[in-house]
Amino acid sequence: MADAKWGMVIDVDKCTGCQACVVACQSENNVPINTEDIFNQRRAIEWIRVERYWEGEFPDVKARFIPVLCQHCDDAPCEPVCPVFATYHNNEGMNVQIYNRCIGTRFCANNCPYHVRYFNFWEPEWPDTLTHQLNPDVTVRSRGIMEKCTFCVQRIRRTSREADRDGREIEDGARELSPACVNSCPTSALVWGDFNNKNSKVSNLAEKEMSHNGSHHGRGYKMMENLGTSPNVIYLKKIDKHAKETVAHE
Amino acid sequence: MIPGDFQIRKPSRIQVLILGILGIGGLVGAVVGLVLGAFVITAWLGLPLDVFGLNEGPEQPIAFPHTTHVKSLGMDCTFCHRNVTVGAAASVPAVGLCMTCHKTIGDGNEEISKLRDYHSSGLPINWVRVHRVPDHVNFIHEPHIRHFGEKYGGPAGTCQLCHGDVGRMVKVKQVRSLKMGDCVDCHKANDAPTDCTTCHY
Amino acid sequence: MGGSATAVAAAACGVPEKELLVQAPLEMPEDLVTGLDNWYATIDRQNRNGIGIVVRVMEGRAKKIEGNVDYPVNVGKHNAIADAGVQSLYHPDRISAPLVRTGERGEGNWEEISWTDAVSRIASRLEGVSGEELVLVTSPIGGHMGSVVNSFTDAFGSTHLQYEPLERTVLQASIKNVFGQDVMPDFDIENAAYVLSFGADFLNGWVSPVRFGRGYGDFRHAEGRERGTFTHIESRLSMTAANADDWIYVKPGYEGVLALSMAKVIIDEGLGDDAAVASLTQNGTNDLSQFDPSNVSAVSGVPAQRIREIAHEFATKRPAVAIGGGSAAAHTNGLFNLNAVHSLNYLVGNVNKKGGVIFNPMPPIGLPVGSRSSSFQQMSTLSDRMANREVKALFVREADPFYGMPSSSEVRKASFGVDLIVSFSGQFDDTTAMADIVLPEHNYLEDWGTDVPDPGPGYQVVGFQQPVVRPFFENRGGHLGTKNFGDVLITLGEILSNPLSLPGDDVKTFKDVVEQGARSLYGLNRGSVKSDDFRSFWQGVLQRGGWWDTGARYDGPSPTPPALPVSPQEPISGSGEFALVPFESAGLSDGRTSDLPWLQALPDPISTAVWHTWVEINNKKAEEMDIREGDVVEVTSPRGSIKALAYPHPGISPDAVAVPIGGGHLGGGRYSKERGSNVFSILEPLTDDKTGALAWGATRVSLRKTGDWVRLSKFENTKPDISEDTHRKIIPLTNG
Amino acid sequence: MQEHVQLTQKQINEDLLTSVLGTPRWWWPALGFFVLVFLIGMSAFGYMLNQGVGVTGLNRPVFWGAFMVNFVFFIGISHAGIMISAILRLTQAEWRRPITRAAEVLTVFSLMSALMAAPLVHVGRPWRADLWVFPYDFARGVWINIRSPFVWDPSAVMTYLTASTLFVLIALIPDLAIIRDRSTGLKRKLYAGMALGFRGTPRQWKLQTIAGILLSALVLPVFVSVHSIVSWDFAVQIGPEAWHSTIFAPYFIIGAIHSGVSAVATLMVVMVWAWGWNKYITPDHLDAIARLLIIVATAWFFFFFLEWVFALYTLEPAEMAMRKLQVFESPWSWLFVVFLFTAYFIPVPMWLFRGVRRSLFWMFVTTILVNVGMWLERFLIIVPGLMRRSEFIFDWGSYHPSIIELAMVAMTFAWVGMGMLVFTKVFPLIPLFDIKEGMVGRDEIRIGRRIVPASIRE
Repeated sequence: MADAKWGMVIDVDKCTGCQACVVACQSENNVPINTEDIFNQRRAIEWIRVERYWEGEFPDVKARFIPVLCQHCDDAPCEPVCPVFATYHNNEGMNVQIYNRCIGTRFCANNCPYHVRYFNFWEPEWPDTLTHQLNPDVTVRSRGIMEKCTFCVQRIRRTSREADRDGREIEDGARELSPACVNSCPTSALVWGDFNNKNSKVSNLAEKEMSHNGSHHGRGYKMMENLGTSPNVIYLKKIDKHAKETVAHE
Repeated sequence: MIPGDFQIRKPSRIQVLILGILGIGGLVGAVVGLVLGAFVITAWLGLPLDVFGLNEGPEQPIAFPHTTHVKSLGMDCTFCHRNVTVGAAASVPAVGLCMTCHKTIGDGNEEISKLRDYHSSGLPINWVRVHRVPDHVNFIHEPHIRHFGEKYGGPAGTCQLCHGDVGRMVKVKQVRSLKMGDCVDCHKANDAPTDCTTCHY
Repeated sequence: MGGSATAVAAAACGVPEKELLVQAPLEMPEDLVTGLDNWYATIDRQNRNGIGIVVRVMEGRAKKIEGNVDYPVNVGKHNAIADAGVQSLYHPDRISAPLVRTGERGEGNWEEISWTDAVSRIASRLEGVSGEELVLVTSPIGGHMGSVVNSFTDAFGSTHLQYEPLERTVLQASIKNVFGQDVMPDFDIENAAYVLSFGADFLNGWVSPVRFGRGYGDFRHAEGRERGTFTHIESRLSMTAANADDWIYVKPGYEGVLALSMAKVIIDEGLGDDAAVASLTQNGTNDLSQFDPSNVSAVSGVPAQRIREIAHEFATKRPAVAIGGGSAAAHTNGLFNLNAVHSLNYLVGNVNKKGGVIFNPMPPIGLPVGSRSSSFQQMSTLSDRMANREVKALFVREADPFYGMPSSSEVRKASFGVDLIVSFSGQFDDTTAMADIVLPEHNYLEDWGTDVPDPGPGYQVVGFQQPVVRPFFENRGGHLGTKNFGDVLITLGEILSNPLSLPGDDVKTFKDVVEQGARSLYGLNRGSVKSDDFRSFWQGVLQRGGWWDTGARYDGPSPTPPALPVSPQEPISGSGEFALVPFESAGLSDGRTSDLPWLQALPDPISTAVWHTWVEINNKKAEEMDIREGDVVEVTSPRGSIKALAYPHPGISPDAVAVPIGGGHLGGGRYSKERGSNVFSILEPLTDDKTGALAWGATRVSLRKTGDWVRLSKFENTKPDISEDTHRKIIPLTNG
Repeated sequence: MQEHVQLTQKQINEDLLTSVLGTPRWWWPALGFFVLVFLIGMSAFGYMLNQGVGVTGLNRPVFWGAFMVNFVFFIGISHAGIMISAILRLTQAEWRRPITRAAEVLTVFSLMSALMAAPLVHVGRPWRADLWVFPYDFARGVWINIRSPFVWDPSAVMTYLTASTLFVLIALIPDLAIIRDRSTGLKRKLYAGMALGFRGTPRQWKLQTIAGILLSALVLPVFVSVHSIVSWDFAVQIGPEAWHSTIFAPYFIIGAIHSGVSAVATLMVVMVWAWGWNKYITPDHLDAIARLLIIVATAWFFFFFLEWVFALYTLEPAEMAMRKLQVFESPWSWLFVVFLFTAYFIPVPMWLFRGVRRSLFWMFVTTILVNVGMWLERFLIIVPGLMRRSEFIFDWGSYHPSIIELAMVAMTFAWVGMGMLVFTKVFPLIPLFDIKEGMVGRDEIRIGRRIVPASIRE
């Protein structure tokens, strides 16, 4: 899988804000339970979160949803600032976070324009019985370290290893490979795959929706592209029949 | 300078010499000591007890003789550690597996009667772990066996690369540090991926 | 010596002792390979409408739930509630053994007893109790559990009420009235070009959100189709409304006249199907003139021009589908509203067609449908009977009427008139807290079962539920732990020498019933799993999570459109400044999933609030009343008052307030007990006059600031500013 | 401009060794107070180690707070030492003599405080901070990321700490020799060791002087780099608005000098009050440092102004939102007003008056104000910048330090106080030899009709 470049295409026009991805992620990745106190302290951890923005006043009011997760930027601002290489870009196009290396300077979190890095302010706690649910493939993070979306790298590892063992090919969009959020999304707003595979769904979407040589002929945009982070997550613009066209990067 | 500010004699040449030698010697000594200390500490972190010659392997609830089974009987490692070619853990055999032979073999042996006691009482055997990697390391036996198996002809030849010649050990002990540096060196030598997410996620 | 030294050294470094041990089990189960996972297909029971799921099991523990790709209802998709099922399995407050009450009822003093003891105690208490005096209250049950319960009630002659707080009685009655169908039809959103929805929050909680969510995705963007247009009409900006192209605010209870007004526009402009128009208007004898948009505009609050526009769009963008439900049905004129809404479908000729309303066939092998709920009327009759000591024994399973019924405190009081209350819940919900004997049933991940999805996908489907893990409390021994509900009923029947009529001679347990059902399906020799022998059929069904036959579609007659309900009914509601709109938040459903921490911590899509009960109020109105976010507000109806935290936002009308359902449990474990307020408790017991359904949207309330302030836990920013993406750097828009 | 108070060398020895050879009555209580605050802070730190960073007020997105403010603040304070010692020595400013050592010692202890604030208590897992500060990890084969300003930080700070410690030590040698000769027993042996056999021979004097000058010259680049690097901790970030500014390095350095020199002025006043060294630290000295401060403060204000010009010139909406928050929204608005007045608008106009410049009390008050203001300045840069009202308005959050955090902030201040007190007990805080040298340099003789200095500087 070393020649892959994983990425996601998120169709904002399909996202209903149902939060299925949020729980799917928490369940897969042993994200600690966000208690009421943790919300009040503004330390809740949601590797993928759904943001809601208001527009207008009653009765002409719109609420718009957008799922935000680690953009796995090619030029990630978080990577150069980590003093110990706890976060870096790997050869699969992913921005990875190595928990055991992390010392918790929180420099990366400050420098992330997408606010998708989360810090473990407390030791995560589960009641005894709930620990049976924890995914053994994912490290339970201790306090004092950063964590963030990994594109469910544990699934990539397990699936490619088992495919190697059994000598089979992995199809594009295979469920055992896809991140938990993508599998859960009821409206298929999230599509995930390999940008290096020219036949993958994400490549086709990128080809169709992104601008090429300056001609913009689709809905594709990258979030806050003006910062030069070159994310590996492509968003497809929300369609509002009453809206005037706006451009993501001014 | 008022007279009497400094009331010290000029040291003699020999004193200066001694002080100089002592000073330089002390500095060199400190550096050497630090380096040695660093090595000892690293070694201690690697294999704690080996440094002091104490590593003889833990006492097990049943003194299982690998020597008999592997060396004398020539059993393959995978006969008991079956999971090693499929998954993460090598796994210890179920008591039932032992009993396939030991129902009949080994009457009168104290250790085997212990085994039979376990089997009849239905309690699991709590073996003492010899090799352990921390939680944040996802070590999977299977790809290692697969890789080296191709090189050394099957799983049997590959186990000893990390575990030493278990067949000759009365008590199984850890022979490699199995610290990250150990893993990384081996991965480099074998062209295995050294991306951190190979093991850490 | 070396071993102990290592142990000491390791202990000093903080390695837990268990990590220094490797247990060699006695015998290794075949499929248990350390570190390898298996995915087992089963049925989700957390959602009100069962969806097919696969569960990842490692070393005997369920780890993750995902949608079953094969299952026709959800095709691999699931939602947050389904995902949180693993937490209900490993919930720290699950009941692990039969309990008998030791103190006064409701005091919460329990003693563990063995199953045999518990069952014999119940049996002895049931002696001399006539069938009428034994009442069974369950959630709507379909599939084989439904037939077992039916044979139990048949054997004892007892009453069976299928209770859920947000009942579907009105919807089912309307479907029967308008389409003549006994089972819910499927609304084929994915193929529709235009969706017009009245009050049905179908992306969030209504009927089958996963199925509709899947359809919605395709409706927006899919290969080979134009993007569909969606207009939602509701009194609150629900999650579904937020996703519509246009959200139209309508005064609560006036959905019906609005729909009729649209019908009038379509008929007047000659846009409707002629045959349908003739039938709907009884060949023009039905006078629709009173529904002229200009008249309706005044009562419904929707501008006449908008009514004409929407009617026009609805009639011209075909295929179009009109869906009614949710808050539109929750008024005293609920059935009128839904009849009017669903009649619109005839005008655009989409009935039993692709992209419209697709009828479902009756389930195969005579299985009961899973969502026949009893009306609130029947439940309040039960409450009266309980108060009058006419009920001697009450069995409650998976239902929580003491939480979900309006004026629940009175119902709870009435329960003191019952001699014996037996709860089968595995969790201390509000009803279980009042029980005399608790017989905890298996979690659905440990249990057998079948499910008939309602609505189905347009063809016959039977979902199969299998235990994906061994019962969690198995290690407590056979006399303690949990058991299957059906098995308990069968045992009770045997002990009271009133044996249940089970299908087949050697059918002894509920699992046998399920297997026997599979045998009947095998006998049909059609559908998704075909094989030569029953064993492999059985395995195939379990592997795929069910059986379905895409060919077995509705083949009944096409219904003739009934006359439009032309005598308008005004919704009746109490007095009070605000209309109260109770709604299902994303995670808590109708209160049944409040005990799961993931779902309590799940930000509500609109307010992003968590762990609390809040009251949504228009931001301008709140400013007028000097209410800020987090102000503790007393919401008072004639039936009582609750406290909730104010959340002002622009998505609600100034004359309505909305309160999420799911807070204020008196029981239910550490994550839900006494958390927030129960909005059901202040609902007026008004009913829809035709069906007797609870008009849960008809209560009016007044607000009062208490002066206290509590931080409203939520995911968005701390300040009560409105989050607005001013520069469109986050969500750029395009007009398509 | 300097008054002529000629003191005998004996007098100088007696006066300036009071702190070492005698113990004033207030010394033990003062030390006790600082130790107590320090211990409270350490227990707070222990509590944090036990519980996690959750005990602070930090949250998402305000990941840095009082600790980082403190780090920048103490690095700023530490700039006094080099400013006074190196620059004034190289420019041969005569009035530096009595305050060089105090300034250098302040540098050393505030650098230690800075290290305490940032790598130690700041990180989530302090027990692994060695990976950052001493990153030579042979066992794992993973090294440090030299692209990170957090790697430049420790190297710059450590270099600076080494240089300033050397500075202090070299200047101490003649004074240690004096104490050695005035003590007996074990004490004498200890001082003898530290004095490295200094006997006041011309060659020793020469070496000592050259070492001082050389160090002054060599340390200047470090002086510039340390705070530049600290500013790059912020300036390399694209995330928070208003941080990625090219002006940051000089702006931080001049701000550091502002607060550092003010701190030295405060210290001078305290020294006079504590040991009555008014013969050595005269109003002339205060006057001189206040004049210097006027220049420094105004230069700093110019950079502060420039930063705003840059912000207002581009009118980037995100940055403007952040600036609006910084200036117009409570509580930042009143913190901003307090900052502006304490850091500039109160002290600088006051220093324009000769009476203020020469008054111990007023100099104490104004310089303390400057440092209050400068602490707030860093707070106002770091916290509102991180609150990020700008783009992801959806999850911006506020921050206020918790009690535990404040205890640790107090700990770093107490460390400086404690260090200074202990230092004065062991070493003279005013360099005896330097004063004497000044006295000699001040001797004048009449040659013909002209009065010329008696000695010529080397």
